[in-house]
Amino acid sequence: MAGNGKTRLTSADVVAGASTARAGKLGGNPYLPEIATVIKIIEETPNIKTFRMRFDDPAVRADFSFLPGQVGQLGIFGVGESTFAITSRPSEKGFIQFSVMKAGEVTRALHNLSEGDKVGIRAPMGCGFPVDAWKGKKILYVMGGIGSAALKATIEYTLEHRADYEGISILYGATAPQNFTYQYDIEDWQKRDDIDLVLTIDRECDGWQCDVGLVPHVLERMNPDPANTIAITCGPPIMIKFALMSFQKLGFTDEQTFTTLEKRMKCGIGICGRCNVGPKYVCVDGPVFSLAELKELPDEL
Amino acid sequence: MAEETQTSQAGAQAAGAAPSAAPGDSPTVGTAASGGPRPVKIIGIVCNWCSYAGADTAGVGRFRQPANIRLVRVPCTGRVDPLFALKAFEKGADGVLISGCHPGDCHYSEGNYYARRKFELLERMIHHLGIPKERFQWTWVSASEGQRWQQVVTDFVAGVEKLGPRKGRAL
Amino acid sequence: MSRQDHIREFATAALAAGRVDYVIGWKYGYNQSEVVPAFVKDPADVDQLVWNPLCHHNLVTFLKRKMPDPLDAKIGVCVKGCDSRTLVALLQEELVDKDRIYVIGVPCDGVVDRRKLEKEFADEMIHISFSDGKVGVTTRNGETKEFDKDAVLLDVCRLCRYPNPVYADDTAGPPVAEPDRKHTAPDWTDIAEYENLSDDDKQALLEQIYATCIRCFACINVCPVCFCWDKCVNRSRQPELVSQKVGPKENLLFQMVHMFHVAGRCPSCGACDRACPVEIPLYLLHRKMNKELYDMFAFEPGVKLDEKPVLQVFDIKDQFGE
Amino acid sequence: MAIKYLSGDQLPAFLGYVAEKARVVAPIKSDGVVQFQPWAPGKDVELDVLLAKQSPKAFVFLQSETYLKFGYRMEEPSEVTGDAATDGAEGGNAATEAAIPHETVEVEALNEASAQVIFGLRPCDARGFVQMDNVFGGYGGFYFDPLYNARREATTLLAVTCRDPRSTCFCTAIGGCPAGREGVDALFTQVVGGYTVEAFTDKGEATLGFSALADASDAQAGEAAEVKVQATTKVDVPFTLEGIRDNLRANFEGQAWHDLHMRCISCGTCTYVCPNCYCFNVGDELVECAGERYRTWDNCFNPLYTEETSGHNPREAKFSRFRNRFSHKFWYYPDKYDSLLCSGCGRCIVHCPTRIDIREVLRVMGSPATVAGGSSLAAHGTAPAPSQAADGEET
Repeated sequence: MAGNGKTRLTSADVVAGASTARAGKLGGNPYLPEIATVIKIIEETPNIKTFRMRFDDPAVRADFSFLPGQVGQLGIFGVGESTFAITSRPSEKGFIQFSVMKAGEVTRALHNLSEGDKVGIRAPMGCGFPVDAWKGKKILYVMGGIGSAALKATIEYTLEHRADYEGISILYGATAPQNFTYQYDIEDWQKRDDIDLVLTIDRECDGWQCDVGLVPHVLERMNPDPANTIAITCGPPIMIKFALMSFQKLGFTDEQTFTTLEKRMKCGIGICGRCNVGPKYVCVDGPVFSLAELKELPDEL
Repeated sequence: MAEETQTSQAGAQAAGAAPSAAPGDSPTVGTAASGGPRPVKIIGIVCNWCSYAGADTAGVGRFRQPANIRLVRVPCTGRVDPLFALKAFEKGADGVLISGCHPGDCHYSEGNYYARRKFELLERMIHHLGIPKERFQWTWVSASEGQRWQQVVTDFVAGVEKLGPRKGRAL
Repeated sequence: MSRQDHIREFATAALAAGRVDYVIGWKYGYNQSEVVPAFVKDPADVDQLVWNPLCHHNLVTFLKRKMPDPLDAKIGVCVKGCDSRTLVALLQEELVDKDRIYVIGVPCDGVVDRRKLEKEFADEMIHISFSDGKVGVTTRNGETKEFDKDAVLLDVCRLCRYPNPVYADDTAGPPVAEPDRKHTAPDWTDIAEYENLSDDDKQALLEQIYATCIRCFACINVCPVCFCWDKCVNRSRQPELVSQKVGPKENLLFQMVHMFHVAGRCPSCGACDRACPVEIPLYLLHRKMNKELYDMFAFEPGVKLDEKPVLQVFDIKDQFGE
Repeated sequence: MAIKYLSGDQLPAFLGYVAEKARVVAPIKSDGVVQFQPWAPGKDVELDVLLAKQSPKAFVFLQSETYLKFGYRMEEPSEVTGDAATDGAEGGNAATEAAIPHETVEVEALNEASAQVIFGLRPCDARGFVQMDNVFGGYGGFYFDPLYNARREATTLLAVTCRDPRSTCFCTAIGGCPAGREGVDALFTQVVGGYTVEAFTDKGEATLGFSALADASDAQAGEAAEVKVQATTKVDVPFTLEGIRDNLRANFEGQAWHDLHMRCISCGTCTYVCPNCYCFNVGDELVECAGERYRTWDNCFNPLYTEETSGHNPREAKFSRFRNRFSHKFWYYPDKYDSLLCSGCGRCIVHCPTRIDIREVLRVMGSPATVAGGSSLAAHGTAPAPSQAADGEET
């Protein structure tokens, strides 16, 4: 894909000391994070927090934009960086937001942050969802656990441009009621009549009003009509795997089915090598892939 | 696996402790003030039950001792990985002192029996790396031996001070 | 019947009987001057297997966790004396399942140091042959030279105390003459020169040596007794005990992690020295370690199956630290 | 440009001349090992040994390199007030923020490069830089790596024709040549009594102002041409790379990967001696309030290279890491940059602790899908492809 372009840059094309957020993709130093301040921390679940950050540089703050589905590297100087999906709304200016599950070295340090602390952000990275190409279609989101973070911006975008899409359905599963992220949004979604929202938990529990069952099973019970529909899924690898199978069973074609991948990443810009799935780098060629694209790739997920 | 992780975590503490003893951190007894060589930095790795308590006893008893030493507390000398001492040297420590319960007194019965084999080998290997014997010592100090702790630390620091700060070399 | 014939015979029998999924031996590499590990799955391929003084690889490496393919394979393995000691060291700690291996012991007269030969030529060696204690080398441009085998042996082989495998299911031919271990202590003269250096000179030399290390992990991965190679603390980020940065200090610490990990298991087979692509003399460290362990405990790693590595046990009567 | 001649005994003087303006790096033998090292007068350049242990890539793509420095400090409340005031109420709690002193961080990007001339590398080494240039160069819309490029632009490559290629050389199979020009700024060819010198670029030309350089005679130029032809015919090409990309794709699940990887010990030697391999890792270090972010070489044989926080590792099995290296060089990279990621120097064969022969791997896996079997693949715990998974669901 990108290999045939003949743009050759030299160091003279690079704006000295500027990050890519400031100087644009090809003119900036892609390794230089923009410094941002944590302005709000939302505790989503016992092990997931959402961090809202404001870029310290007013120019970056004003110019920053991204596409739904794009990711960013969020890091703490002295600890390291990790890749997360951007969970703010593309139209919201002035801040950028990530949801982080406590798991490893960087995420643990992130969870120890307080409001006012400084972080480094390199964003946006990767490709977003082709939301423009989907205009006039029904969109079906199928997500589990922290997978909601990867789809959050896209859901918000399609809701904001609700008139452009024929329908929006969301199937969201978690292991238990307290493990749903964005509960404040879910309340909003439940109130709206232009969203089909199905919530499910893995095992029955007291006071739970909605569905019970694993996401792929509930999906098959929902039996959505594939006609003019785009199916997007994200969640734990095992859930994605079975959800993709369910989509096939329900008659969705590979071109109609999308997911977003996660890999260990370091540079985030297609150089350091580790996030490849066959010839594609998840950081620059993804993280969004259609199932048709995935099937072209070697099975090394 | 889990055990390995634990080992590593306390190692990080040990590692973290070494650089924290930065030059000019605190005034030290018996070293030259401004203009002279920087004070020596020494890492002490002590077990919780005996030597740490022994150092405490020394403190409570107000036994005068050099302030060049930074202590890293570990549950037991049996938990001390040779890597801790090597890491301390790598990060610029001028001396490393390891101390625990006397043989037979280990809080966990036998930790220090394993440890002393490791320490003996470690000591010989450290010397093999060209680090003088005076810069590494391991010994036993019990919780009640405040005075012995004072003696051990004073002697050890004096030995290291005689050699002065290490110059940046391999390890 | 030559030892090579014995090896082929044992391999054929084990494969034919289904006792093993594959046999690890040695075969010629891309030319006749190099021997490489061979993995024979088909009895028809056993003729690849060779035995000669180029067979330096310690094949026990391929029994380590995560090395076999499939992971639960039943494996036949050829071992020389030193190799067998590393195998015993693994067996002592049950790091290899005894029931899944079949061991062909190969009594060994010493392995030649290919790097010593290499340095005798500007050109590339393409053929090495052996006869009557002589080593004949031919280069690509047709130059030939003959060496006394004794002069080009690996240094560790000259000091070898266990030329015959200490553990084997079958042995390829009669044992070779053994040194009288009861009455002679190990010879550590190979590190004497280094040991006699002053502290400053030691540090200076180590600094120079370890500046060239590229942290490729060949020493660790090839080491038969460094069994957690795939989860090495040298690579751990959480916490980061060993910096990933490359420099003499970091590299020496990296190597010391390896050394202390194998203390009591390492019989100084020298696999790490031979694997190092930049020819770092690792023996300076592991031979010293073994010297001190012998001095402290009269202990030689990997000799008796029912023994434990000396740092994993203790004796109340130990006299250290008094 | 005219072919020049440098007499052999003038080589040190020539290097001395070059060293006036730039650091000179050359293959130098110490303790019997030939490595690229900074050259200084008095050091002998070793050109008889064909290849230094490692390619000179480490002088452009450093094995470890600090690229950010940062420091934390406490910010006085008064300063925050000014800063927060401009933001208005956006932060929500600007007033409280202003009252408390809090930590702020200052970050500086490092990017140092000074002129250097690498002398005595071989055309395959130079070609390695060209292939890495694609990756680091923002080529085809990818990101531009300022660290590599600053150093690369400041580097001049003075290559020496391989007079006597080794049996492990296969540059011609990859489209190179013992006297190749790709990436070479000036080429030296050993002839009787010295070297012929040809500059191919302005950078190369700029190093040739040395007074003892004469125009080469016709006989010398003719000899050099003959040396090049001779050397090229000496390189064995034991396999074809036609259709390699498609064949690797077809053989991806081939059983033969399992046979070929057996003696691999999954170290990184082949990648670290390689002139083309470029993967790296990133690390942070912090001591008290000051720290740095650095990158170091990494390689796809590192078992932790792809291990994710969850513990899931897409390339957990040794064979899959082995497969990745060759697939990357001859399939993944070509897909992106229309060129192979190998220059045929053969270092990976010679320095591999178990002498794994990349030519053998290419011979087997690069031939049309003769070996696809994949019977034991299921045993290695990779998730089945979605299509297979669907089949599995039905049964």
